[in-house]
Amino acid sequence: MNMSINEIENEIVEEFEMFDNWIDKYEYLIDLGKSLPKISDSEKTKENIITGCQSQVWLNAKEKDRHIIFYADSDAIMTKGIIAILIRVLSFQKPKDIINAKLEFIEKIGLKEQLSPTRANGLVSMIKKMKIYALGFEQKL
Amino acid sequence: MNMSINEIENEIVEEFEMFDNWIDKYEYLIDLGKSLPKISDSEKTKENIITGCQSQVWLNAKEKDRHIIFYADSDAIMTKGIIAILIRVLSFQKPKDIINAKLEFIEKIGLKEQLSPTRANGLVSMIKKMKIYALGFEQKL
Amino acid sequence: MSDNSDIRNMFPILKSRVNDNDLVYFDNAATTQKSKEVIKELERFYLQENSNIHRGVHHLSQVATDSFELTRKSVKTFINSKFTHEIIFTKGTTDSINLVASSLGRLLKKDDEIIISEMEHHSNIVPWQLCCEISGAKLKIVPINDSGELDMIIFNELLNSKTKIVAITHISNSLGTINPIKEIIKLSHENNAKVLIDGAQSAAHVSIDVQELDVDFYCFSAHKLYGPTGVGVLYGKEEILNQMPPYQGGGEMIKEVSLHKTTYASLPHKFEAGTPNIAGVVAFKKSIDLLENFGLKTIKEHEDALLSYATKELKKIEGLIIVGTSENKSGIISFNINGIHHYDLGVILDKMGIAIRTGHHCTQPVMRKFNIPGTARISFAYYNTFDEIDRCIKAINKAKDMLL
Amino acid sequence: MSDNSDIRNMFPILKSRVNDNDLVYFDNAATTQKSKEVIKELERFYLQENSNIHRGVHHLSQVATDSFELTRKSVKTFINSKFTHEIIFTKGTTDSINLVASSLGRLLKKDDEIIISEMEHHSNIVPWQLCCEISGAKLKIVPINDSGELDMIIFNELLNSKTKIVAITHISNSLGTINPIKEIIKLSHENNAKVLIDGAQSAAHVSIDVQELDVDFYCFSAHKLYGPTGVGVLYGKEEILNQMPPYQGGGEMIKEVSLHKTTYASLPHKFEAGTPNIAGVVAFKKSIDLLENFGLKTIKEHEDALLSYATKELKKIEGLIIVGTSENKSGIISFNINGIHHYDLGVILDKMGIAIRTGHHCTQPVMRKFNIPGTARISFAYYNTFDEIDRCIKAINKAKDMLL
Ligand SMILES: Cc1ncc(COP(=O)(O)O)c(C=O)c1O
Ligand SMILES: Cc1ncc(COP(=O)(O)O)c(C=O)c1O
Repeated sequence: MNMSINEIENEIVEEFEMFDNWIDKYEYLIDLGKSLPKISDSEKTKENIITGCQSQVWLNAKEKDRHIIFYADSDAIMTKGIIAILIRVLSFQKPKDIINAKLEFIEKIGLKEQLSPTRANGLVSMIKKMKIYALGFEQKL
Repeated sequence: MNMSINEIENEIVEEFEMFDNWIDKYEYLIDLGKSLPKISDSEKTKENIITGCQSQVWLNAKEKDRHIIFYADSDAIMTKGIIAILIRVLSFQKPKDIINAKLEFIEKIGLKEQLSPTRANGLVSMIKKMKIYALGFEQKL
Repeated sequence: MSDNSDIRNMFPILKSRVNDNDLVYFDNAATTQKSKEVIKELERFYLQENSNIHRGVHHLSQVATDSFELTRKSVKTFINSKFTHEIIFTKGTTDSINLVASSLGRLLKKDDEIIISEMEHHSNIVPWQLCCEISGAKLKIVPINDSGELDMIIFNELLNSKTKIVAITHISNSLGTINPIKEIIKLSHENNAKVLIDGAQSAAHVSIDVQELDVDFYCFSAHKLYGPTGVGVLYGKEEILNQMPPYQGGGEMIKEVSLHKTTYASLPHKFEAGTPNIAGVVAFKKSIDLLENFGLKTIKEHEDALLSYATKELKKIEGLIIVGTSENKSGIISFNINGIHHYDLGVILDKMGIAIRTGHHCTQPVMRKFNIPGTARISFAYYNTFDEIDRCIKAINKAKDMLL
Repeated sequence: MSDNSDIRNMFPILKSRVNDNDLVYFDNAATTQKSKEVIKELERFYLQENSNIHRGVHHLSQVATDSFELTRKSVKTFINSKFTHEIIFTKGTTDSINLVASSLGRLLKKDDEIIISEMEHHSNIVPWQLCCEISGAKLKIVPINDSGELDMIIFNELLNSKTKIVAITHISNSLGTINPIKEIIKLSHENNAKVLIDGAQSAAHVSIDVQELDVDFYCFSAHKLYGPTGVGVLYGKEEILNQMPPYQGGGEMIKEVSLHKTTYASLPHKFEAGTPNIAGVVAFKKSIDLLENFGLKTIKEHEDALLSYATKELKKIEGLIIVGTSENKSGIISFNINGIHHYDLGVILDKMGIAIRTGHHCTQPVMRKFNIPGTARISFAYYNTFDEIDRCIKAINKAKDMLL
């Protein structure tokens, strides 16, 4: 069985506790961003884009054995790093768990400022989109 | 010969120096207003109205022996008092003298606040209208 | 609350001396005074957060945006709208009404009708006249009776299937009448007409619940709510705002601009083109907080008490005629004294430190209805006192002595 | 002026710490910081004069009106207009442009043409698109070359007898280009077209003489001139403003209102419906005073020096591409670094206390022309220093190390 959303969140919080300055934290995010597999141009459609003024995010989801797998890409690397974390937490989880996830780790790892409504393509709209996907699959299942 | 504009101004300044509070001054203005001869309704035309939001002023002028005689009325008594003073200074004068009058007495008698562009139908627009009449007669003469 | 010195202390300007007298400020319907908190917040914003908002990634831009959006949330709660994005920030009530008249006006056709009333402020008349001029729609007028109340029978007669918009003031700024807007909204909706309520004189004086009212548009100005000048609110129902074409074009209100085609941003941005009055909106929150702390129920009680006391005292003055005598009034009293021009009265009261407004109060049709050139108007805010009313009455009597 | 600590002391926010670093504020094209004097004046107004303006006879109303009108006189002198009543106060540049596009637009016919350019801010594009949509007029676009300059040959070709309005920015907010507006105005007038110049990026940086320019309309925002938010200026030639129909309807802008016909007030009131941003306008005077004390010649010299130093230093960074390379530029530098997204750069600079703007800067057509999603933009004000540029360059290099 997979790790639960909560377990992964805790794991991430522990990882981030190791950083004592923003540079290390941001470099880690950048590395995560770089390591996220690219998605093909054909998957970058109008339907799965999260528009904003600053950077573009494409987010896809598939269902496999009643779990959801997320794929995403962005033209900005920091944004990609943030999605990579979200994917790590929410991918391979059940729709219901995704819908109910509180994602309290975000505040704990000091990415709260990313939650500001003003950070275009902030976490908020990505999380929203992920939950909408989950909702869609939940209704189909 | 009539008194000159300057002489009348000085006379008025002396009169006003006698008042040591605003109440006396205002009561005097009110009396002046009351004593100003009314003008007939037929003389209250669109052409001689000075519009504003607070009170209406009608101002007429006639020429007699190269001097101008002003007639005026207003629905507000304070306004009428002020016109009465202006008429006392400028009526029976030559167009040229009216045009050139500096009217420094206004400041001296403490009616300067009436000069504010915001006092509707303030002195400014009345004086302007009187000078425009003078200009008209001057060109005709 | 007869000793409200605590409240008065919050508004430093109330301690002013005017013409060697303590100021009595009875011109609150024109604009209210500002609390220390509002003034301090303006200062704080400019000293600590000033930046342009939305779309900026840097720190100041983030905090400024958050502060700005916090006010939107406050306004949402204050008038209980369903969504935060139903709150559009404008320059003032006039701007809000023009936005609706222009935008909704573009959807009107030649035979459509708009209903306004005889007691509207010019800001709720002229935009509709301009709108009719452009669209060809017709303007219908609800007359008022001798007490200064809407003639609801005629209103009912005017309403018909051609009526597309009803634009009525909640409270008359020259008569003080509180209109039965709930009924107006209900009747209008039964006729499929949309309703805009001009709340300029109400938002600081009675409590507003736009969902309970089921009103389509509600407009007011921050400066009449103890807030800064240059800030207004347009509340509109999401569904209707979404259908409306944009009003102004510019930064913020677009989704994508090409040189030949532009798509528009979602609410509220679609109607907020250009850099808004950021500091003003941020500081506005403090005045909403104030209103909520006082409580609109408490405010209304106090102002009602001032209204009845002042009315009683004014009536004792011989020759004084109150214009606007509805049973259902807010703290606004217009009056004339036989043989005295309102302007003369205003000038003399001012000499005694008492600030009232005189003139037509931007409601010329009301003046025409009562066949008067204008009135003297006293209007109350929460910080006014019974003592101030006594001083005002004394001053009116003195002025009467001088003028008659 | 390499030590400008005197000037920096006038702007308290410049001493802020952001993310444990001293703030470097390089986002001046979005909005400038405010001087102590401007902030104090807002406070003073609310503490001593606050009142609604025009038409009030009481003391506060008089002094508030006088203060308000004093700013109008200052603006007149500042841009050397012929008459004080040619200065209309609006909410901002966007509001000013919309006013003209909407009002003048009502006089346009189907075959008329409007010329704008590819480098316009959305606020000088969308209002004209809306105007064309309503009037049926056609929008013509002057393209820009690879340096980010207007193609004057094509401009000349586009001008013809159908051209009614030419609306061009004085200085591009994303490219920094200073346009040859004097020539544009001359050529347009030879074709009987009216010219609106968007001065949002120029009024605080180059000296403006509207009579010498012979421009028909000139627009700018106080908040980009060290002044308060929510205040804009529309300069228009008296004769043209007089011919234009009113934009918004409401209080102030009328001469006489009846329920079926309204006549309008004279300039400037005809275009100033409703209660304006009184405190903002009053405080705006302090920022004009400041600009005049500094002197626009001195300001320009300093900002030009910052521009050339920063340009030189930026060019040393490998892979950095400056977007907008005209010979004739104002203190605005847009750039990209190969392989780095502007957003990432902005976020990391912010962590080092450096506030720059990133994105399309409300000029999407410019981004499309250069085939980029956006840029990082540094923009200067008079209070910026060479030292700040050094810190910024260091930070860019650090960010590059992290991101590549
Ligand atoms: C060239 C240009 N025009 C217009 C505007 C719009 O100004 P405001 O947002 O103050 O209305 C801006 C401001 O970003 C600008 O840079
Ligand atoms: C009833 C009413 N409507 C509209 C307005 C216009 O408000 P503003 O001048 O703030 O736009 C006022 C203000 O005088 C008013 O009293």
